[in-house]
Amino acid sequence: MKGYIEIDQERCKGCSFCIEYCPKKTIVLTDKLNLKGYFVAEFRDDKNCTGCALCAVMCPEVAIEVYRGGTA
Amino acid sequence: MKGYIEIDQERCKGCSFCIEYCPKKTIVLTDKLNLKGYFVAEFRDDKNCTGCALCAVMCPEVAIEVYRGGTA
Amino acid sequence: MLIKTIFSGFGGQGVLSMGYTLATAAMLEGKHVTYFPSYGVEVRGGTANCTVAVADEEIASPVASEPEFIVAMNQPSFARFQSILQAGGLILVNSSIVDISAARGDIEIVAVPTSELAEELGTIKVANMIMLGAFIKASSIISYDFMIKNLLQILGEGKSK
Amino acid sequence: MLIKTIFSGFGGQGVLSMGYTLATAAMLEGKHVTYFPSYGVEVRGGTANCTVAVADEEIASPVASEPEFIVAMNQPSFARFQSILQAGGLILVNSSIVDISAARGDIEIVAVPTSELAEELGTIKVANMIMLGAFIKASSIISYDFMIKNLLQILGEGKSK
Amino acid sequence: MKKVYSRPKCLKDAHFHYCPGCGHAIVNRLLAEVIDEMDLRDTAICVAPAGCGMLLYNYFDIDCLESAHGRGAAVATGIKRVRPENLVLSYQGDGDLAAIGTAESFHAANRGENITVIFVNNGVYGMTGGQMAPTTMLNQVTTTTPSGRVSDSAGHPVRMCEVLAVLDGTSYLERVAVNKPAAIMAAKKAIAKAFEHQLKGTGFSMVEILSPCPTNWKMDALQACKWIDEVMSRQFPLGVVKEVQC
Amino acid sequence: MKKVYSRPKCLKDAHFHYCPGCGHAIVNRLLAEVIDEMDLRDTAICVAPAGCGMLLYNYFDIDCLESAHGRGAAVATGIKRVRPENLVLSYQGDGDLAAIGTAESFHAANRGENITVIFVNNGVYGMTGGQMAPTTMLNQVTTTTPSGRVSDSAGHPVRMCEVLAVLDGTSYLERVAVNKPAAIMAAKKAIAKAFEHQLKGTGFSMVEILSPCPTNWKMDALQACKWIDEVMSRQFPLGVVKEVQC
Amino acid sequence: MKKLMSGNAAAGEAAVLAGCTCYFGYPITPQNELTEYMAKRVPEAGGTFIQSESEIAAINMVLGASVAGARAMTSSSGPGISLKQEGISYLAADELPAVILNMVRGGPGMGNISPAQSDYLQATRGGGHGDYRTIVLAPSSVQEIADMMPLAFELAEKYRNPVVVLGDGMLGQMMEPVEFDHIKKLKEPPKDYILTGAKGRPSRMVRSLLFDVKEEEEHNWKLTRKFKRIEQNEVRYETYLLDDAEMAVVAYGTSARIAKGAIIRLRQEGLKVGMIRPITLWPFPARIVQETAKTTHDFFVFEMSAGQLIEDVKLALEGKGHIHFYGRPGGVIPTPVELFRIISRHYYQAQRGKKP
Amino acid sequence: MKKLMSGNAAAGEAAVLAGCTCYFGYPITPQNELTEYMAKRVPEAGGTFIQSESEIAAINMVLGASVAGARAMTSSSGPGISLKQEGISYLAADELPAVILNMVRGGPGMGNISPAQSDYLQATRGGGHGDYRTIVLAPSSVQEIADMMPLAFELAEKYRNPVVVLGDGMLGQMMEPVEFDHIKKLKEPPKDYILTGAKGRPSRMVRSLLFDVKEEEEHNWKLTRKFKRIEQNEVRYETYLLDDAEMAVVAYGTSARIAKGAIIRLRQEGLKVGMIRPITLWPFPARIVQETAKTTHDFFVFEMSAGQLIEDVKLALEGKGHIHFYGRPGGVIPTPVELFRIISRHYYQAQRGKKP
Ligand SMILES: Cc1ncc(C[n+]2csc(CCOP(=O)(O)OP(=O)(O)O)c2C)c(N)n1
Ligand SMILES: Cc1ncc(C[n+]2csc(CCOP(=O)(O)OP(=O)(O)O)c2C)c(N)n1
Ligand code: SF4
Ligand code: SF4
Ligand code: SF4
Ligand code: SF4
Ligand code: SF4
Ligand code: SF4
Ligand SMILES: [Mg+2]
Ligand SMILES: [Mg+2]
Repeated sequence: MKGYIEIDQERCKGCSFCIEYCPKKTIVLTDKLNLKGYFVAEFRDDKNCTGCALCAVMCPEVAIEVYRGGTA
Repeated sequence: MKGYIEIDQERCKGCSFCIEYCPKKTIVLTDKLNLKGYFVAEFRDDKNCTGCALCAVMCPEVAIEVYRGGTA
Repeated sequence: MLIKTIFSGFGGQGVLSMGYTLATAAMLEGKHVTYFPSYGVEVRGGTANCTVAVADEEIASPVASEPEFIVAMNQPSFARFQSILQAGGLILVNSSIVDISAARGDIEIVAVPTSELAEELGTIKVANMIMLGAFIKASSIISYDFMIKNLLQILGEGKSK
Repeated sequence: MLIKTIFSGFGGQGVLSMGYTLATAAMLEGKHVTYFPSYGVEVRGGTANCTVAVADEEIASPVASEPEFIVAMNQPSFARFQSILQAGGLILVNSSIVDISAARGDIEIVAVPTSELAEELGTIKVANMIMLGAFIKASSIISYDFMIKNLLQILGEGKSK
Repeated sequence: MKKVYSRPKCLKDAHFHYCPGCGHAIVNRLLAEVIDEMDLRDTAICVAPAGCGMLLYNYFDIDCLESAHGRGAAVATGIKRVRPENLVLSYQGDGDLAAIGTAESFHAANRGENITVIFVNNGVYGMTGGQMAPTTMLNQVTTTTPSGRVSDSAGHPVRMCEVLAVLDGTSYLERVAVNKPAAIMAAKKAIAKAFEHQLKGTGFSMVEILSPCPTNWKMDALQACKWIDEVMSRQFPLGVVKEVQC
Repeated sequence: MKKVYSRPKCLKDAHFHYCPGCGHAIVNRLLAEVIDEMDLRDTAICVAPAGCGMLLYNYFDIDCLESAHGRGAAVATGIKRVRPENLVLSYQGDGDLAAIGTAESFHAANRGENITVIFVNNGVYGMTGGQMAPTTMLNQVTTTTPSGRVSDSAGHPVRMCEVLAVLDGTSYLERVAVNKPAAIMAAKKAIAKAFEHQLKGTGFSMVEILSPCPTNWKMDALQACKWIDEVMSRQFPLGVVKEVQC
Repeated sequence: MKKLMSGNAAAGEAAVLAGCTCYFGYPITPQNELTEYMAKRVPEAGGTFIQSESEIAAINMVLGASVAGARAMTSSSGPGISLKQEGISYLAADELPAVILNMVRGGPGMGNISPAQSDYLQATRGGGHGDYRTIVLAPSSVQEIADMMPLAFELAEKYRNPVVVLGDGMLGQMMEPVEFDHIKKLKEPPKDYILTGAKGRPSRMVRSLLFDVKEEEEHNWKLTRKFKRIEQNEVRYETYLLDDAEMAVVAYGTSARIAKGAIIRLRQEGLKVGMIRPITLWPFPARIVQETAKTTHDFFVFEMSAGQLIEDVKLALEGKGHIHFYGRPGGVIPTPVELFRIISRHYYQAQRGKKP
Repeated sequence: MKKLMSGNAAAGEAAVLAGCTCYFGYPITPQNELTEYMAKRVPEAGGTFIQSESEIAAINMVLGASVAGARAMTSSSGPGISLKQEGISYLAADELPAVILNMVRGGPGMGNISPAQSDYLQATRGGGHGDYRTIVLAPSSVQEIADMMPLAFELAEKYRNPVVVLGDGMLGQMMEPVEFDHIKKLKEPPKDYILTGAKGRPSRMVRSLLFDVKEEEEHNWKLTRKFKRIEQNEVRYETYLLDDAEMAVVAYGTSARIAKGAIIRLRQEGLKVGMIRPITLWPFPARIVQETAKTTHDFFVFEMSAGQLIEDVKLALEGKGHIHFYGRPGGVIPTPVELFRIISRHYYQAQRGKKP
């Protein structure tokens, strides 16, 4: 596993930018509503995440933190 | 005599545009003050005026009338 | 008679058209009525609400400080508005997503699983109308039959908004 | 003592600096003084005027409805201002270009051939200062000697305007 | 002999209030001549600015409105939208059009309003006594640039024709001058051309006119005319800046 | 593993109020990142507009002032002249900068004020509910162009970079977008570049940012991003419009 | 037949029905729905709609349209209305009819978008530079907004003066059933001052520049005489349960309607409270206030501001009676119940005050 | 040593001496000489001068300079001041100090460039949208203009509020001997609200947007409390021969100085006439008017407008005494002699009125 991300689901507004632009398609939109009333995105850790941070670059809400490198 | 002009001396403000641009130099600035307090221009009919109307074209005060053609 | 109801929920849940539809129906029934939406950037946040007042005489204020009824389509709305409901007032909640465990003791609560019901009807879009129907039955602010009889005209009016 | 003088003429005749110079001199003599020029587009027309008030006490208004003195450097000014001169008032006219035949009977007139005098001095530019000198002598609003003694300072002040 | 030049019909008898050698006076006359020659006296409505040109309603025998300073293009828009069949012109100075009126001029042009703006660029605020205008030349001394206009603090002379040319709504933009006979003839043609564009309804037309202000340039009238050739027209090149086919 | 991406230091903890997929949010983050990376938090002063971006002072941990609608460039001018050593930026929307603020933007640019304008072009008045902006596309439906923008009555979409490029006071003008990762990287570079110009004192710098407004475009967030590529950037070509050497 | 409509939309519909053919405006909350309504409705009716580049452009477009003979209006809120003050002063000086709607919001500065009544002094004192006034109409319901638009244009044209309709965010946003059937196109009064092109007549000029101070002064007195006429003829107000009132509430617009709700409650408890509701804020209904002062000692001024209407009540009372004040600025909408409590407290204090 | 200077130039010189480092303005007669003076003087003193593209830009540059901590001012006349109203409202809402000079000219609309006092209500009622006031100072001589500029900045900074200096074309254009030796640079009060970059401290925000109506209301009351403080502490006025006066003239600025000339003549004829000259128009010196009303029945309001100051006199008198009025709008400068005649006529009528 090269990388992983953490999504702050209370910040997430379900715009699905991260989902669209994740080259590894490791993020999905859930049917979970957060307190703001948005269906939130969730990281599905399928070991493919490269930590490229494209999701974070796209995320309007600064809801994503990205980790990369040697085994955690 | 091909032409002549009439200058309304109460309109004239002595800018001397007509004097400068008359090709025949038939206009002069006098030391006559009009009621507005300007030294006024005067037509010196030396038979050279061609009625070309350049003076009128230049005159800001629309003070000049131009006549041309057959003997008056 | 003067009855004020607050419809509240997320932006997408159609709470404004719930209120607008009730107001239209009440108008057609010949009642005095006011409809006052939350407006401007408030809405941007994602929550929306509107207040509908229905009465037999002139309505002084379209604002409800102590409403008789509340419709809460989501958790934040339930939290925010149940507190101002009159003692003995009635609150309808969208029980599909609202946890009512923290409810006040002195109010009446009707739980409507709008999502489930809507899915039965095949589309989540009508969840708000299902809630509205439930609300009118429970509140009888206007006659349910009149509502049904004039549904087309009412919704028609709705569009011409 | 409160004495008001109007200096008037064509734009080019330096009437404003006449008034300004008098006002400066009066100030240096320790008098109360106001100077009020015609301003804005009025000036565009080609005529200019200013009012100088000199007094021993506070001056209520810098405007002169019935001035004690008038200096008229051209015909229009003579026509316009002689009419508001106080009965018995004094008017100095630039006789080089002003025809005074139409003058009021109840006022005193001093004719000053400024152009001629100026030419004697070799430059028309000083015509206004010649007139001012004549005016101060005739009016003795301020002491002529003081004026001469402090001429440099006065004109210096003038520049720093 | 017959009279070959006399006062235009649609000029009233009043004497101009302009200073000796003022370009406004020439522009006023040219407008009157074109209106006479194109027979537009009956339909023309002219918006006067705040500026030395503002008293034009004392001279023109056509319907005139005085606008607030800089708002000529907006006022003209209101008039033209109500009376598309009328010829609507807005007469404005450079302070009026390019400083306080920037937004109104800009957006009337961008909307392609069918109006004609007569833009008298004399590089100063004439009426208020010769302060800097947006069009004042660098290093030019004015009452508010006592040691000459410095671009760092006071900016650069603005070329309005070139700016408005970027906007899709503009139909005809030409810069002319009124400092000598040939230029004056050209200026007159430009005004006529602009009117034609308006009559054809092709959009916003403007004639920018470099115009002497001897009083505030502190020059005699003839020097002022030369200064336009030697200095001003370097920064403001004469000619058609934009013309769409009509 | 180590954290390779986290929240910029000069963003407060507050949640954004923007709608899902709003470009303002991305622009806010980019500004914060650049300010962090160039270490400008201590000297930056940001002028907020009237518009959806106005609450940025709730998010930025830098000194902020809220300007009246459209006056950002004038306010920033006042600040920068008093504090030339500070980094002064004016954050403005398209209605704010190109409609009501036209004159202030235009003349601050012409004076070459050493300020940086962050110009968020989303083609509508977002905050007030999606009315037409000067930058609205032809035929685009908004609440004030119910059957699409028609140029005759409502004018043409205005290219502000191209307009301001005509003015001598402008130093750096670039148009970018925030609708996909590559574009966002480029946008960030442009902002940094603009700041460098200001720090070098070369004059007026502006970054125009094509920014999705899903709410008022009545699209979902992803459609909005595509629309910028397919439609908006045709009218508003991306890239450096003007750069003077510094 | 009645329609459920917001005050913003109703204002637009009524204006168009009354013959308004030109709308020029710039978006600002809480009046956007009016601009948006006109964007659709005015062109349908064959008129001109322009979303102007600014409020200043809008008011000057209105001036242009008005001088060209059209029935023209604009609308805005607080900040935008401040920007229009120069233009309004020009309209008054040129004696041109125009209607300006102000859906007031909390201020000063950016303030907020909630209902307020804090632009009262600006609206009733002319607002811009120079000696002039604008007629100011204050509706208190959506129906009254609709009814007032034709009146606004009628007065504007009758007196050739700008007319301000002063609402607020609540009146603009709130929906109520509205009736339009009675609203008919106003007839065109003869307009011998408008600019149409000088065909077949001497040319005209419309201007407010009068260098000659005597001319300008005469123009000022002419306007002043007109304003006196308006003060004599156009005062409008409503009274409510005033006859036996021991306390008279003075309130307008939204606060008047809230006050009415409070007064109903007060009456139920036997408190003799009535109300004067100014409908024209300028000219202010001073006489009825003075009349009332003969029988009523206590006046209760209630407004959604820190105290502006109170100035006109003081001017009217000239020291007579006692003025109580309750203001809620900043966008707060007080409730009838709240006001009921406040008024009754003041009422009992006043009672005690009387019997020693 | 005294210099002969125009009011416009004196205002500029005094402002610079008091430490004004930023001037932003746009030309308009009759205040051009001030803009022109500052164009030369401010840069000499190391400050910032900008001839802005408009009055609106100017007032917003002032706001920017003020929030950056500088002592900033602007000036204009009637039409330009109307355009600044939005900006002034923002300054008041943001609680930022600033000085705005208005050399009033004839209005409304374009009007003319002659001296007038017809912007009184605009200046004293805030002018822009929302609940706020500006301190208004009214000089009556060139020396007083010079003396007032430091005061204006001092009050603006003390209360963090815009201050308006209300002159007119005569005061701006007229030259009188002026003394500057006593004018010193004001010390810098601590300014903990200004924006300097957040180095070594938490970041600051200056804004007037308060969506939460409770916050906005509290802000309104906070401002209102400040205005009450100003009303208590900053009232300024001059009285002249008031002790035995049977008629009290109320006049400010130019008309006050003309009135003084008239009163001297009236006294010579034995008419007991005195004067109250408000120096602060807001806060208005109501108390001295009330005090005077205890001994004097007749008040003679004299202003160069169609009647604006009279409103504050009425508010102060609350029905006591009798108000006579003489107004000359439109740029007319009445003469002391003229006023002498008018006042004496009213005086004798009043006398007759008394003894039946
Ligand atoms: C709102 C407003 N601001 C300022 C003025 C004063 N003013 C009148 S004309 C003018 C500028 C004139 O310059 P320009 O437009 O270049 O015309 P010019 O006189 O040079 O032909 C100014 C500043 C005004 N009348 N109104
Ligand atoms: C003088 C004034 N007029 C109008 C408004 C209302 N208003 C606030 S933001 C805005 C426009 C917002 O559009 P834009 O500048 O494009 O910013 P966006 O919200 O799209 O980012 C308007 C009209 C105001 N606050 N002040
Ligand atoms: S870091 Fe890259 S790979 Fe991992 S989730 Fe984000 S976009 Fe996908
Ligand atoms: S980009 Fe951010 S806000 Fe959008 S869905 Fe992903 S995590 Fe949520
Ligand atoms: S018509 Fe021609 S020749 Fe005759 S005076 Fe005029 S310019 Fe000279
Ligand atoms: S051009 Fe006209 S105004 Fe000038 S000198 Fe000749 S006649 Fe006189
Ligand atoms: S000041 Fe200049 S522009 Fe104005 S009239 Fe005189 S010459 Fe013409
Ligand atoms: S309305 Fe548009 S611009 Fe405003 S926050 Fe929502 S998406 Fe962003
Ligand atoms: Mg000019
Ligand atoms: Mg936008």
